[in-house]
Amino acid sequence: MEQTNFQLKKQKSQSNDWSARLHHATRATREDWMGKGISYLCIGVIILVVASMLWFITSKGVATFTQNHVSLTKFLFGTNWAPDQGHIGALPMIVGSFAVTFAAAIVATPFAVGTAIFMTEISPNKGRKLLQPVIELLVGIPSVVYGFIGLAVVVPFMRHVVGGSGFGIISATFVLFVMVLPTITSMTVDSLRAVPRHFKEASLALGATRWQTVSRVILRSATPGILTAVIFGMARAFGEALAVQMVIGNAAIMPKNLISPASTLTSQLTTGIGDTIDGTLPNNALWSLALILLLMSLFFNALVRVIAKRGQLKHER
Amino acid sequence: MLKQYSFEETAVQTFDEKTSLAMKTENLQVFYGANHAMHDADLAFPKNQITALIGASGSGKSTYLRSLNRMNDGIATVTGKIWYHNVDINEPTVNIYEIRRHIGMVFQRPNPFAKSIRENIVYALRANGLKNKAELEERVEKSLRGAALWDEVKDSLDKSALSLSGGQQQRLCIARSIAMEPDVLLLDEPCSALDPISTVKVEETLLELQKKYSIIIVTHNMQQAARVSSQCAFFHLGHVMEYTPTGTMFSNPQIPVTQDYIAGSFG
Amino acid sequence: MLKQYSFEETAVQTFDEKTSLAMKTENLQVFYGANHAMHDADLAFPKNQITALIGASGSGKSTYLRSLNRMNDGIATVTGKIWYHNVDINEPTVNIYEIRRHIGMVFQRPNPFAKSIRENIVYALRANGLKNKAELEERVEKSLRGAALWDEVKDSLDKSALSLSGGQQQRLCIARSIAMEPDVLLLDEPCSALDPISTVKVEETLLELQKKYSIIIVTHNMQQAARVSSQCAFFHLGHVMEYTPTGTMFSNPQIPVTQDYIAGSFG
Amino acid sequence: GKATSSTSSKSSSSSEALSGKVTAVGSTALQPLAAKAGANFQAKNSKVNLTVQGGGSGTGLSQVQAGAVSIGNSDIFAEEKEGIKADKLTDHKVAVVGMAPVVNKDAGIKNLKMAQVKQIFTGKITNWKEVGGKDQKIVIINRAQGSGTRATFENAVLKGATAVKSQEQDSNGAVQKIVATTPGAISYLAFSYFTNKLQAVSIDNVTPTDNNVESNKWKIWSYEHMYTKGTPDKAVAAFLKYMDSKTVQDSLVKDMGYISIHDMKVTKDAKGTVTQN
Amino acid sequence: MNAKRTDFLATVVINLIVATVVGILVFLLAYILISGLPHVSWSFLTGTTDAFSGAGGIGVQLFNSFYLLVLTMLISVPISLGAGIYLAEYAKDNWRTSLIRSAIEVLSSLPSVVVGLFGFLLFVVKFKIGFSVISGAIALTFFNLPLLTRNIEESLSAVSRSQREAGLSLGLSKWKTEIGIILPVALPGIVTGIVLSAGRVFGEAAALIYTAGQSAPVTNFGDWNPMDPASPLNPFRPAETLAVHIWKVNTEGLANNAAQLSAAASAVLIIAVLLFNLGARLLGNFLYRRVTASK
Ligand SMILES: Nc1ncnc2c1ncn2[C@@H]1O[C@H](COP(=O)(O)OP(=O)(O)OP(=O)(O)O)[C@@H](O)[C@H]1O
Ligand SMILES: Nc1ncnc2c1ncn2[C@@H]1O[C@H](COP(=O)(O)OP(=O)(O)OP(=O)(O)O)[C@@H](O)[C@H]1O
Ligand SMILES: [Mg+2]
Ligand SMILES: [Mg+2]
Repeated sequence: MEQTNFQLKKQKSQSNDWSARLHHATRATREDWMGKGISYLCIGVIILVVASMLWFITSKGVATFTQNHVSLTKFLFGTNWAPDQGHIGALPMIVGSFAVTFAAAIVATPFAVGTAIFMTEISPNKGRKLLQPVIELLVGIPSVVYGFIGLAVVVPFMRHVVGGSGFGIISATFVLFVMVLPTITSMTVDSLRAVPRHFKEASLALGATRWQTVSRVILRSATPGILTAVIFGMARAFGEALAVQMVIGNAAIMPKNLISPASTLTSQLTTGIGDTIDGTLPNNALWSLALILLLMSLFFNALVRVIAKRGQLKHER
Repeated sequence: MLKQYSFEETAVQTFDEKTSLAMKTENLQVFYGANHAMHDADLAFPKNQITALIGASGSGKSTYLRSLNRMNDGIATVTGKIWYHNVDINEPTVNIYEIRRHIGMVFQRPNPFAKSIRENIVYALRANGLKNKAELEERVEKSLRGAALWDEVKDSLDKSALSLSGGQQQRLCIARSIAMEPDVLLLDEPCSALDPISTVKVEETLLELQKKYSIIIVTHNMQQAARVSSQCAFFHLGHVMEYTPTGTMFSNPQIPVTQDYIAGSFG
Repeated sequence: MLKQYSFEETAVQTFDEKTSLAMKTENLQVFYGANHAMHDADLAFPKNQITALIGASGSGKSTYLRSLNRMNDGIATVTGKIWYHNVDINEPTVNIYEIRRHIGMVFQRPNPFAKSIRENIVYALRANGLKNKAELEERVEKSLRGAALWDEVKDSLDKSALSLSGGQQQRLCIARSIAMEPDVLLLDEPCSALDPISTVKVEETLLELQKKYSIIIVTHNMQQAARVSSQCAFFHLGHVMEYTPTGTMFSNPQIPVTQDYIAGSFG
Repeated sequence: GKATSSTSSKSSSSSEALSGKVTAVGSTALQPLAAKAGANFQAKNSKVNLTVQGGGSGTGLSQVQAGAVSIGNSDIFAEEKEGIKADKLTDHKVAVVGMAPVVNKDAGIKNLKMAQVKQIFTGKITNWKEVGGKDQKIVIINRAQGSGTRATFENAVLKGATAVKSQEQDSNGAVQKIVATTPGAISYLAFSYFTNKLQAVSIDNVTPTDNNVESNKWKIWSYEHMYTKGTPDKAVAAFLKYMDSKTVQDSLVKDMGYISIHDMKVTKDAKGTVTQN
Repeated sequence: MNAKRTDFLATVVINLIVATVVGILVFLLAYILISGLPHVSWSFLTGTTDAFSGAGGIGVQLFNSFYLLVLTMLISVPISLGAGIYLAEYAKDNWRTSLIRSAIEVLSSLPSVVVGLFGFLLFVVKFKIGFSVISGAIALTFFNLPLLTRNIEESLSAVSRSQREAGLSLGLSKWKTEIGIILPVALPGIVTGIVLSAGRVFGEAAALIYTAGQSAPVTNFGDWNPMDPASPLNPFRPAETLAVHIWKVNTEGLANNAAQLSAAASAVLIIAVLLFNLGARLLGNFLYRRVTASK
């Protein structure tokens, strides 16, 4: 061809053979192989990490049942947690974890949704300039600091108001509420923002008020997103360790009411793991608690997926 | 190469006392912040007719149209007067929700709610206090018939509106608007996202609807304007340049800029 | 109301042996999953001429164009043959990067890189192994001149390309393409996002460029097709209905569907 | 385990050439003492790389058993820990810790009978007025199961009975804070954690003091152990020797609230049997 | 009108909610800063902790926190970059990709204690690395990876398709397009994500207690050879971070001013996180302007 090409020397010699020229591997082809290699490797590392984590925790967690022959029902429904004496009923911790998680989610959701509505519908300007940073800051506060404040403020406050030691489910709920609030809020904001603008316009054009538009159109079509947000918040609450451990009282007994001390899977885990011997029942029992945590996070994940699917279907059908 | 047209040379018709008008704007100006998007629009819209707004992209058609039912509130600054039943509805004291009930709007992209077909229509009615079941059902049928959609959907009113085709969705949006029994219907390029078959159906619907409503339609498609409208306003860079009966506009445009635009040799 | 046109009745010209062709497709079909978006396209493109592809929205113009330089890889399934220099470049063994270097493409929305004007042009050259500074500078000037942009930007080559106007950005994209010294230039509605002045400039550029390149351009604007192209292909619902010299297409369309489309009474 | 009682108390002067790696892991109660002594030791033997880490007695014992570390710090005898083969380890007792019940000051309690303490922790007595205090509910704060402090306390007080289920804290600091602020609270702490914000309780009119521990009049005490496996290498041996030296035992140990192993007039074995020296 | 009244009422309620949320944050910040800042001094920031009581300065912990952060980022950023590019560019929309995505999600929703204990089991115990900076960094990497990967993927995918097509249509390889064209545009978002995750890593304690350890041996700040045992850069030494220190002082502290100590340390931690937040915004904006506007 008449045009002067600037390709690699190798190809220059065959520049009249178009077939060869167009079939030959070039620098770009090689770059692509390399790029593929690098990125596949990286994703491979992540998969390896996840797989080995699942494997380790599962194999340690089931040892309680396979090696120590504790029955699964006893573990899940027993209420006596004294691994040193061979009693490992995990129900108090399971109940404790669920109690604080649900309580925190129930308290936090209205606050989160309200704030999100404010940020997207009522005052988007203030939302972006003032609340966005506020929310991001709340996310950024480390959980030890939440624990520290819980210990210094919430626990004495609860002791004062409701009596008892102040340690307990209600204090943990309060601390967790503040901790999951930003998570739920920022995800709710995302899902509200994702509602197509024309939904809103359609409703407004029909003469609906702002609140009618928000409650019947926007919230409705953002429901899957909000549910996802709440579940993420619950997942965070379920897995939170230090802040809860510092305020819940760590009593491995079935919680009788909201002010009685209780313990969660995570708090029992952090409290006990250092004092047990690898391979013994008390140690294995703790890993079984970790296994429950793992399974729960898998469960939360699956739930999010189901909701996302449902939401999609609703939009497609 | 590109001709500069003078904004002074315009040809905007007015109507005599006898013509009964649906709406009228005086001196309407719209600003997006510092961007002066609409200059001094003085247009009057006769009752029970279709008026088309045409012009190049960005010429301000949507901007103008959205001002008519205050959809620009909070987005743009709108000055001037918008007369509707002898009330200047551009005043802040006016109840915008009432205005929008009387002046309905249909958008460029069909935007049904992610609800059933029935719910799409019933939603706003219920929000406005209509609770009677029988009456609601009646309205659903009437408006769907009005939008020429009834026959196609009467057996599937509980299906999601999102399962309809684009053209059906757009007619549903029209049905949703007319269910509110408005006076005026504003349509912003209602066919631009539709295939030719659906376009024809919507156009037929509009021609039918003008018997009951006054319609103002923005369109990019001059053929469409020619087919449906009685008069036609040509927008250019935020100015209304010509407003004449559609026949006149297409066969005998009054000023150079319109002539060039109609001839397609614009620019 | 809407006419049904037969897909059997087509008028597609072929070229004799003597015409030297830039590219040719045989039996080209494109599927987006189950959606058969392009049926059996057999088109040949003469060298150093501008060919226009016209048709309604969704008729498959972009789909066809993007297949020509394998931009549909991984998006759609393309079957049939695409001849370029007697090589069927639709074969999987072909090095797509080489193809794209020889068959450049400019898109509907200007998409300059978020880099300086100079870098926009130099980047791909450098990635292809051209390191010599002087030569790079030379290419920058040559391609910007070719795209009729040089005079406007020569003093600000280090400014961000994003600070240019839409029309300038589009010409920069053209410059970026021709800097690679391709054989064929594919343009997908290059002016649809541009104002009239910029449109004229781009059209002038194209008329100039056809001396060196073979150009295939998709356009919505029939006036534009009339102004710039030598021959014109009309697409309808995924079929090529008519392919004739532009003069013929606009003054004397061969088949009903084209006649109606050209007359604007389509649908 | 064999209790080796070191005899030489002079730190060897041939330590110039001493080098190697010493890692002591385990008991959080012993960690501060070990860390401080370690720092002093390293100042003299700059070639030795000595690190002291926490993790808990269980971690210390299992790590030293696995050979992962050179010294396993523990609050309890290896024999007491399930899963530890004590005969494979060598015990080096480096200090003694005395513990006592502590109560919130408001309870109005200064002295209890041993039996009363037992009844409180087993849940038989639930109000302070039953033992001569205020009419106030007793709030029990226990240590985490498996903790050395709890093991010592239960060995000495409960003698096999099971403690009632209650709040558990995994650290002295937390216990200290909670007992000081919660009305009616009772727990137990090492002497060094006593503050004037809480009330240490005498048992059977014996006050919790170092002297009473040394003579075993005060029954609740335990050793701090450093366990090694096999023959310790030179650096480890030197460090263990240093821990037993007068420099450490007579000043550091006492300064930090522990009781010197040299001052003990009795010996306790893993089963709790006490013999006079 | 009824609808109008409801509208008004709803607005009032929402405003109250927002006021509460803002109030909570203001209280939190004010509480931490007011109770902590008075005890923060230069000697506190640079001093060493008394191993026995926990009293004294937090110099070593502060250094450890930063060192751990840098190390974590050095490991996790390249991996997540590769993984993010994989997801944004190479992953097809099939079951395998959705499995990979689930795996990443699972990793991100794992409680950090579990991640920490896994690190403890694997690195500290199985690989016999012991409580060390490197064990901590790897554990933090585990819980940082999914967040960063997702952030990078989102930032990359947010770049308009047309930019990719521009690159591809010039004959550039996918990799070159991604690295040379898409990445620079996505950089502001990515950097913001990295800095925000840095804030999280900085404040993480649960995953570190059993990996990086709870002791901060005094190191020799004159020795910067990472191989030397006493060097602060030695990745195999145990390293208590600021967040762990707060946790420990709170639960174990013997110093009679433990409350002040943890308040002061918390204040420092919060300020660091605040700075990260602020830094993220400024840096993100700066890069955004730099990429889009002049030059
Ligand atoms: N929300 C907005 N904020 C700022 N400027 C706007 C906004 N909407 C429109 N504009 C500007 O106002 C001018 C007129 O826009 P408008 O949408 O009214 O044009 P149009 O005639 O409807 O064009 P099209 O045919 O493309 O819909 C344009 O310059 C546009 O950029
Ligand atoms: N990425 C895609 N995935 C699935 N279907 C597609 C995709 N792109 C285009 N299509 C479908 O292929 C058909 C032809 O579309 P194409 O974009 O080629 O039309 P066009 O003639 O370029 O229209 P326009 O003038 O609007 O650009 C349409 O039905 C469209 O919905
Ligand atoms: Mg518009
Ligand atoms: Mg197209």
